[in-house]
Amino acid sequence: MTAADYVTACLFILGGIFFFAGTAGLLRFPDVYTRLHALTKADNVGLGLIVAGLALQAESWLAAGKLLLIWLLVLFAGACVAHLVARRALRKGTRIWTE
Amino acid sequence: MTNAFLYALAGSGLFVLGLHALVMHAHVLRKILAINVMGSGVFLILVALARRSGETTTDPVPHAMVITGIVVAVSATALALALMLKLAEKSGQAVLPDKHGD
Amino acid sequence: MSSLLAIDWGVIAILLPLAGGTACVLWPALSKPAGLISVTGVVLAIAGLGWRIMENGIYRHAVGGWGAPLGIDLFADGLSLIMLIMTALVGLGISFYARRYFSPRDAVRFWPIWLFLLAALNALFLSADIFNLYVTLEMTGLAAVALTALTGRIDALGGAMRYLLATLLGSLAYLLGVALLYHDAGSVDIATLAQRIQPNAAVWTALGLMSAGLALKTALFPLSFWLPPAHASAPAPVSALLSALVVKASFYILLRLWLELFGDFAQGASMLLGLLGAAAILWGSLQALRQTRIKLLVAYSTVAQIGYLFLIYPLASAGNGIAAGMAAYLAFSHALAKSAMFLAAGNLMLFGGHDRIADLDRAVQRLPLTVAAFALAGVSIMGLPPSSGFVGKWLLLDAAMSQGRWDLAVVMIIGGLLAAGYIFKVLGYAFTQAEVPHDARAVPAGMEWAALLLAIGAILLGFMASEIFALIAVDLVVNADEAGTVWTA
Amino acid sequence: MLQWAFDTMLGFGLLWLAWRALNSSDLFKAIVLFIAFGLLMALAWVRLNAPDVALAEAAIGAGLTGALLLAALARLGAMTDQNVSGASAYPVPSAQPPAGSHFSRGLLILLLSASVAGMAYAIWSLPSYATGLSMDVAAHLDDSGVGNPVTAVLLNFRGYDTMLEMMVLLLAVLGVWSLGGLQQQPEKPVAAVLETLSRFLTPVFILAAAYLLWVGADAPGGAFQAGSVLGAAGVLLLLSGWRPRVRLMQWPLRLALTAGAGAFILLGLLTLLLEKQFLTYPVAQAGRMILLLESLATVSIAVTLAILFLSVSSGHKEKSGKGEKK
Repeated sequence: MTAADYVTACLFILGGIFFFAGTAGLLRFPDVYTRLHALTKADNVGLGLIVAGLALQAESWLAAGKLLLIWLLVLFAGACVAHLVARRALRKGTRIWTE
Repeated sequence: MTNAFLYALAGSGLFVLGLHALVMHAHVLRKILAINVMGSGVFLILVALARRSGETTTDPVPHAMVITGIVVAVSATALALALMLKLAEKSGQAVLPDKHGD
Repeated sequence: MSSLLAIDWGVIAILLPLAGGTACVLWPALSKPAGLISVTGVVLAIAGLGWRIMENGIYRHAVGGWGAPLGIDLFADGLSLIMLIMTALVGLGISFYARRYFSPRDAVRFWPIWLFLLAALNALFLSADIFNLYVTLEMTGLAAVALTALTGRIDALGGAMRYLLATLLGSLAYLLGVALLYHDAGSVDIATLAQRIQPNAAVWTALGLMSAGLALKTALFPLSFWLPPAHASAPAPVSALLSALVVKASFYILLRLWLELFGDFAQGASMLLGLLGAAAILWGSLQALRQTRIKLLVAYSTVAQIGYLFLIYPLASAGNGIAAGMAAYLAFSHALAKSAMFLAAGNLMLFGGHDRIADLDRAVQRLPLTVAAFALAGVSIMGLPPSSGFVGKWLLLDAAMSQGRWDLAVVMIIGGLLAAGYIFKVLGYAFTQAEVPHDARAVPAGMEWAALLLAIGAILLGFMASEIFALIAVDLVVNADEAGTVWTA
Repeated sequence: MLQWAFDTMLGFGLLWLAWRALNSSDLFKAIVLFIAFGLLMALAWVRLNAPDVALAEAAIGAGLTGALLLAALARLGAMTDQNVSGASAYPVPSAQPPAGSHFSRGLLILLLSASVAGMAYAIWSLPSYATGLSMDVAAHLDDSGVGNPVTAVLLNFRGYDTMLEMMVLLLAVLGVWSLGGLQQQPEKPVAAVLETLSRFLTPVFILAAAYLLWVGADAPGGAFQAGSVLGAAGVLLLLSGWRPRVRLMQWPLRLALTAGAGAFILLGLLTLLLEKQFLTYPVAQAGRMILLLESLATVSIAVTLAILFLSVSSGHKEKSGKGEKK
């Protein structure tokens, strides 16, 4: 294993932890807004770390660029969808959790 | 021995789960979901067993068949949903009417 | 002349209605002429194909030039040819009926879907590939469902929905069988499969799944629950198409699989199919007798007549050729008679504005041609000489008695008597005056003649049994050389 | 070992999701679970070394089917006067399996278990090594005009199936149109974010579709995947309130719908005339012909899927021309 492989492994593990935390938040948090928070925050960073790890293994700059593009797209779509879900919930009158 | 059989078994499980739901549920939307799940089961069997030759060479013919099948499935689903909506518009509910009153 | 013979009429018979249907989508205003031209063209193409088969024997065309098992083959022997002729002739009759039947608004919807259905049926009868058969089967099913729902009335929508779910379930069961056969023998070409498959667990499972799926699509009792509501609620020409042609499509596939693949070892399963067929005859006929509406009566009669087709299986030990011949002949005979009946029923409905049998109100005086069509078609359904129904059922009866299957023979005779019962029930009311007078609308002469000509066809076919069997027999000689599958007793 | 663990988990995950999707008491939940099921299916395709199928499944099986189902559910909720917005607004009167004694239900379950066992035995009894047609495909791949074996099967070796496939898509539209459309509903205002999202994503989708179409010749991708991505772009535009101009809904639409089918028919006739063989491409031209067929098929598939969505979601009917551009 080269140094790049070790870095990739570390990034994957970190990313996995973020995904795990995000999923735990999705399942355990009390209302839709906090769940969205957990999901988008953790998944964006988690995916970013995984993409970074993969980019280190990429054969060419082009492949790394494609990976980066995927991450950017997911960031953008995730933010928009989270906003739409939250908006919908607010319009519908879902209460915000306060202890 | 590869994971081919594992997925093929899961596929037959899906087929039967779908069949059960198709028979048991009255709501048409559920029946449509059930048909789709059954279809996924068949596709899974078709593709999984194509992998028996090992990791490197897979048989592309079942893959092409499944892509064909997925397109048939979405066409049929769209027609079924439109029919269901029309039925609900006319009868007020999305369940199959009694056979026929004669 | 030989240049005409060189034309690939089989491909034309598929491409022409596809092109016609596409043209209808592009130029809706031209739907009716495009439809009639395509249907007439298909009749000519099938005639050309028939001529070619008589001259050159079995038709086989490797699409894409690859050839089975890699590519898809088109294939037509006597059995396929008879089914194609049936589709072309009945389709022509129904098309000329539909020309007057539909309002301009409905015509725009009917023609493209009917042309695609016609293409799907032709493709199905010409296919030699079990996966390609699945695609044509789905195409047939979707087109048939769309046509069923054409009126948009609530009973039609309900019937169409039930039909759609049943037909999708049947296709999926069939497809699962295809998957197992492919992975067992490494091919989806029927002739290749015939050489390779051995009776093992996968083949038996495939046999069960495919037979069940196709029996559901053919509406073999007790899987016939979806047929009466769908066939009775569709517009008359559509009911005729469904009963005459669409159920025959899945029956043909089942027969083909049995003749080429399963017949050798599935004797027990043949018995089961035969028993269900016998049950269908009794149940369908009794239900038909109970109906008070003419289209439901005719629809239940279809359930019963499908039963006769399935009696072929236990009686087929006489040999491949005889079995295929009897099945093709019975299917053709039923297609002509049943389409005539549904079209006649459509005329009666148009005339009286209802389809209550008890209020037919001396229709015979005002619609003599229609009632004659119904009566002639009835003669064939009952199995009275000299109709084709008589010849077909006589052959079956003969086979049953010579094999000592008295139980099946008795069922056939009872079925004939019950058929006489429900047909005379309709005819009786057509001769009597109703208690309350009804307003009557005019029925275009073309629609009356279309029904009558189909009914006359059902009678005339009775004189052509030897030609039909000759087609099958000539072919089998070539077939035996080629595939080496002869169904021995 | 790890792979076995993963595959087993995925298999059970599929079964569990399917069970939940089919039997949860709430229809909205059922559909969302079904979409999740579709995504897991895509993962299974990747595991089975079928990236082409995975792409098709993710785009069509999970994406577009899911959109169709949700749109239909929203319409259904509006029709049957239920609260559309609530996630739990679809209590189905017959959510619980109806009628039937314990005995008959028990019998059904017994029968179904027996059929699973039978199928499992049949699958198990298949030879553990088989190459199917992969050798034949590999042997003729050079003559097919493309380098991706799946594309070669779809567009060349079994191109006739694909031709009929285009007809099935066209039939679905004709069938939906022949139902005559639903009552038009007043359009709801659309969130600004959704508009921005679709405006930004549409070019990306078009780019992705073109890429999939182009690489389909030699790598996973092709007309069906490209068409469904493009169709998804159409669905997104429709969701954000965009409606095509009335003029576009006439023959330009019809032309787009029939482009793929028409191309196949014309090519079929042409090959029959020139080569005496239906759908046989000359080897030198095969690559170009397949690309042409695929491009037209992509347009048709995309438009078909978008029109199907429009019909189910907003009650669009043939030639209605009621939806103006906002």
